[in-house]
Amino acid sequence: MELNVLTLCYLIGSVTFIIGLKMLSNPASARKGNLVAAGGMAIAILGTIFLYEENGRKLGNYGWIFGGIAIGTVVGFLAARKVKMTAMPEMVSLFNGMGGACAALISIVEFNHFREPVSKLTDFEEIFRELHMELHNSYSAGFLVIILAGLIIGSVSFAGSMIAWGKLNGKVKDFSFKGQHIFNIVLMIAILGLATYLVIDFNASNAYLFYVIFALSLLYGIFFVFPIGGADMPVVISLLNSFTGVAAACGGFLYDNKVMLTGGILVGAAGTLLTILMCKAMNRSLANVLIGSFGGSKAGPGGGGTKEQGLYKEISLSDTAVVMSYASKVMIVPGYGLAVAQAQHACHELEKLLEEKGVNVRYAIHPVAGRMPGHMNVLLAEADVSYEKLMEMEQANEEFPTTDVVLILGANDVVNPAAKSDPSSPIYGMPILDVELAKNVIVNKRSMKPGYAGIENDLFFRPKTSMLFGDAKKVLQDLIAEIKSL
Amino acid sequence: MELNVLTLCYLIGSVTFIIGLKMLSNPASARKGNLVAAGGMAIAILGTIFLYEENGRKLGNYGWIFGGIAIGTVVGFLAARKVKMTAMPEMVSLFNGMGGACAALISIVEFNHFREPVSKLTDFEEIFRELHMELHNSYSAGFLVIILAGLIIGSVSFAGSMIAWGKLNGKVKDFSFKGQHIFNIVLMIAILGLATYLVIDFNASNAYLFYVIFALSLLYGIFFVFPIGGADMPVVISLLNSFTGVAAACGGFLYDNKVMLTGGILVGAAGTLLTILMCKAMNRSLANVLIGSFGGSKAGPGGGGTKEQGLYKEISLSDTAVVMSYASKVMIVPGYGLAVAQAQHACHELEKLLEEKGVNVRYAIHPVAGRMPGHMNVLLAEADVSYEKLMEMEQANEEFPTTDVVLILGANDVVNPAAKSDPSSPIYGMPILDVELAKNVIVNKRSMKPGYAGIENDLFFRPKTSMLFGDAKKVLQDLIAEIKSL
Amino acid sequence: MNSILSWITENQQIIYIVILMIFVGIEVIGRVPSVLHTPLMSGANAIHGVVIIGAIIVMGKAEHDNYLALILGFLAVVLGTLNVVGGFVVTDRMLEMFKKKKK
Amino acid sequence: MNSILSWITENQQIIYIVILMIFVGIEVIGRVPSVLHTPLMSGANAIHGVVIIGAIIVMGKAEHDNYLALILGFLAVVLGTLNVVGGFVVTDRMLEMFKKKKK
Ligand SMILES: NC(=O)c1ccc[n+]([C@@H]2O[C@H](COP(=O)([O-])OP(=O)(O)OC[C@H]3O[C@@H](n4cnc5c(N)ncnc54)[C@H](OP(=O)(O)O)[C@@H]3O)[C@@H](O)[C@H]2O)c1
Ligand SMILES: NC(=O)c1ccc[n+]([C@@H]2O[C@H](COP(=O)([O-])OP(=O)(O)OC[C@H]3O[C@@H](n4cnc5c(N)ncnc54)[C@H](OP(=O)(O)O)[C@@H]3O)[C@@H](O)[C@H]2O)c1
Repeated sequence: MELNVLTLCYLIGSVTFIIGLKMLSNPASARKGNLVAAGGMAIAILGTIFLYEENGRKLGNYGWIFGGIAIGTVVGFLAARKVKMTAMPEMVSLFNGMGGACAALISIVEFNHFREPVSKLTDFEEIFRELHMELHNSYSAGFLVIILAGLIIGSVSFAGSMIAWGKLNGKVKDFSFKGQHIFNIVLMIAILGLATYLVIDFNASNAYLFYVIFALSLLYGIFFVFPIGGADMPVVISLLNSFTGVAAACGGFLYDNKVMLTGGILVGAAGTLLTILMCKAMNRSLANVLIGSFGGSKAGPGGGGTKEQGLYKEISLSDTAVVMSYASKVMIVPGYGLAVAQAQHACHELEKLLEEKGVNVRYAIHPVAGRMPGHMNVLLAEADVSYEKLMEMEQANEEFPTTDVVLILGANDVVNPAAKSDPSSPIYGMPILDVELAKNVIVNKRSMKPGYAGIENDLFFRPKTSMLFGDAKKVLQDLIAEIKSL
Repeated sequence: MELNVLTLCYLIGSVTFIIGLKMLSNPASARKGNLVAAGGMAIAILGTIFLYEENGRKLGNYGWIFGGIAIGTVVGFLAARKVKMTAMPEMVSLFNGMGGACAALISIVEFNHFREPVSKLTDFEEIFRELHMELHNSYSAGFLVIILAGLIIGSVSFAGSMIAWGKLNGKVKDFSFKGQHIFNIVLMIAILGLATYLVIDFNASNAYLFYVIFALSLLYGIFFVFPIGGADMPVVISLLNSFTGVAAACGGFLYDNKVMLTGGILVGAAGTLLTILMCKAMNRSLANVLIGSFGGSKAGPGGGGTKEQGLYKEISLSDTAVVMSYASKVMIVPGYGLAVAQAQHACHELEKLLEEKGVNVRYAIHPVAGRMPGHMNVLLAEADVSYEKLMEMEQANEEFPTTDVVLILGANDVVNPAAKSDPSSPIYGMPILDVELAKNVIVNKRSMKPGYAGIENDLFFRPKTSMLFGDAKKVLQDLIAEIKSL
Repeated sequence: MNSILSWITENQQIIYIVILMIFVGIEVIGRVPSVLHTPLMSGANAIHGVVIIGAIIVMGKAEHDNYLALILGFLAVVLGTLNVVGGFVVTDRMLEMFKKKKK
Repeated sequence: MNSILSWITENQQIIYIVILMIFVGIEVIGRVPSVLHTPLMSGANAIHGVVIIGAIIVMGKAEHDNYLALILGFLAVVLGTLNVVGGFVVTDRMLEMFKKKKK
């Protein structure tokens, strides 16, 4: 009876995951979707704790279980609540790592249940039969395969996520050595080789290999993420995310548990697609991201490959102040630089000031401005800019022709005309913000250095454009002072 | 071994159905998708014929099987090849009916296998055990439920499709009597009641009820479709289509056959959604279609509720000829009337004639023009108008402002401005072709009678509009003569 | 109630398959443009012709003296084949006109 | 080969479930706008926290003298919970900013 109720709980869980994910992919319903999935998760977990039984035996160690859950809940909740909005990708990466580790630990424990018989009796066939009944007739070789899969994928996901986390909060620097990729491939082959060997002929004497595989997997996770450019971490996290999903699914096979299975596969599939979509949005291929063709090498200030060309004209703060306060419509194009300078609050202040002067101010948000999708939305939301003022690319491009001044704050690639004109450019084909449709374009950045893609930007040399050098925050503050003093 | 191969065949079948359907929903891949699904179907069928076995016994009666398949193939192929493009919906309805009948027949045969033991021994428990093994441990009550479900749904789908077919080719006239809907509901309750009774206590004496249910189901199918307006048949067919899907799925339960199960459910779900999408496209609710609020009553010429209002101006053939041949850009808006008049060839001729005179001619295709989605595409394709000349609604609406003359051939609702302006109108909210953006609008129809929705059309009374009365085919032929004689 | 629950447990795999299939069916055609409604309907119509497999099984299992089964089964096979073959062919013809479609 | 086939037959239900789930996973997020990529990723991240169920089972089955199992299991439960709770909470916070979205 109770087991039957449990089945129902799991069924509900699986369905809510699907529905939740569906709702999550639509702005209108996203937030509810998250709650739906959470609800399903709660049902599945509680069901397991109170209803699960294996050949008639219920679960024990409630003390430990509730203790663990309590700790996890408190810590997780606080961490998630406290974290600054702009640091959320790190958080996601961290939590993803936890999931991976969890999967790996499960494998380790189950492995020790599994080997015990071996250490006693060497006859393989013997335990074979034992397990046969014990493990919902999944037969031992298959059983070992699943354990190993869970271990390897889980560990890679864990180690990788930790590095990604480190990179995002700047603790870990990009790093790669010659032949890195070959090294990784060799590592992977070694892991798979050992695993196969273990499955084919497993006995007490080579059981230790299991831990070797564990170690190598962690190593692989580290070196897999190391060479990838810090800016590409969102993509990497999404990929590791789907890995963890698969690891969870392994658990589903292990315990013949449908909700783990379906939930895991669901995330595995959706995560993979999502990763690809993310790459598409910056129009690059996944391979290109992983090999880190430019993400790694040229990203950020000091990026190479910038050849000076043509002339650009600068504009003074006071002129900027005048132009903007007498404009009737101003569009602000925020970019990665705004995030680096943490200038969102100053920016919001400028906006309010101009609005008071009767200037109509809007923000033009490029989908991949910044370093994660929605980065700018998060950033400006933090400085509570009202959502109505944010325009998506399509809208914005319709607005520019009627705009007097476009103020570009630390954005570069997303306004680079090369994406439309120059087929040889690495960002060719990426939709951009057509700022040149506006009457004047003012660009704020610290230098003529290129942006993420590490390429020259013609826009800066166009007649309509004038440069306003300096750190975004500083510049905005001075600008505000200027306008006030007009 | 062979059984295992069969499982694989079925797996492949199921997957190809999904992929095929997915490809079918995208113009670029639709045709390939159809072939993919067909391929999967072939694999599944051949697999069944040669590999299927039940408790060790292979299938027999190959003569009959191949005979039946041969006949079905030849007839089906020829019928599908010969049918006029505009008569295709009828065909689909016919084939759908065949599927429903097939499902019903299966149920009847299985029922007779099922009852035999009963007639011999009265002890219910006895056969219970028999079946238990025989029927892949689906237990007899459940077994009976499935048989009945297959019977009922299959028969309804069969009878309904036949009526729909009759209506589309004009053999069956719309017909309904007072309290029709109550009658249907009672019928449905009777069917379900009998079925439940049969399941709860089944014995030799009440076995005949099975056939009563069969008869009632056929009756229900007939009266379910009868009152619905002929114009709404595409929607009805789509609905019956999903019914048949479910009936097929019942077969899947019956034989614990995954490809029947998945295929059937897939069509059941997709068909239901498709039905709803179709209604949305004409923006009506499914309920509204089934109760036939206006679809049935007011459709077609003679439709009521038309109050004369304002004045309209007519235009002579010769004037039309002049206006059009000296225009630089003409848009033709085909509608249901063009199909009724079978004037597609004349229309194509006019187009060619004008093109020779250097006039740029295009067709503006409204998604729900005519009586089935894509009706106009089919119609014009039959008169081999090149696909490039057909513009979808969005494109067309962009073109109108630069158009000199819009020639409306038997279209009405799809150009009715009330859909935009008058919230009380039944078609309010349906996107329409904004013909009024063009310089001149010439409307050809036989009278001032309303169209499908049975509502007045302001457009005819607007200053830009002039009416050109007469049967579309006749008018076009005369027009062509006129233009030639210029 | 109790029996329903145990029924669910016994058939949970099938139930999962059915539920997931429903999701797939709905999601997969979610983006269909209305001009494709008719061909799509026709294609789906052909797919449920898979019911013919049931007919073949019935036919193949029928004993040689069981004329009812033989005749009905035969009929079922014919009708099923009509559904399948006719369905796919009609759909293909409908879609011919989209071939020049530049997406 | 032969063994693979029989394996497929034995586990065909599971295989169907997995395959269908993959289709669902792909179809269900097919239409996501790029601004939702990050919250969606975060939401999916929370969902795979379902792995905690495995941790609970491990924990609950551990004998009282089997300290390895107890400790690792405990750790697993903690980490799993972190994944679940943290995941959903972060996602919710990310999505707060969409609430005014007038779509
Ligand atoms: N959104 C995503 O999901 C995502 C993920 C990964 C990668 N990307 C990529 O990231 C790029 C985003 O484009 P973007 O235009 O937003 O950024 P960007 O192209 O990277 O340009 C940022 C610019 O900001 C300037 N900057 C840096 N620090 C600054 C400061 N403190 N004050 C003022 N300016 C400063 C830099 O120039 P100076 O050094 O001269 O100041 C740099 O040129 C795209 O190429 C996109 O493909 C996006
Ligand atoms: N496409 C679909 O899937 C579908 C399915 C079901 C219903 N519908 C509905 O059907 C309607 C389609 O709109 P529509 O504008 O194409 O057609 P309509 O609104 O039904 O109008 C057709 C017009 O053609 C005229 N006509 C009839 N026979 C003619 C002939 N021989 N020569 C010239 N004119 C003739 C009729 O006026 P006279 O009698 O004065 O000649 C009638 O007003 C929409 O309301 C749509 O919702 C569409």
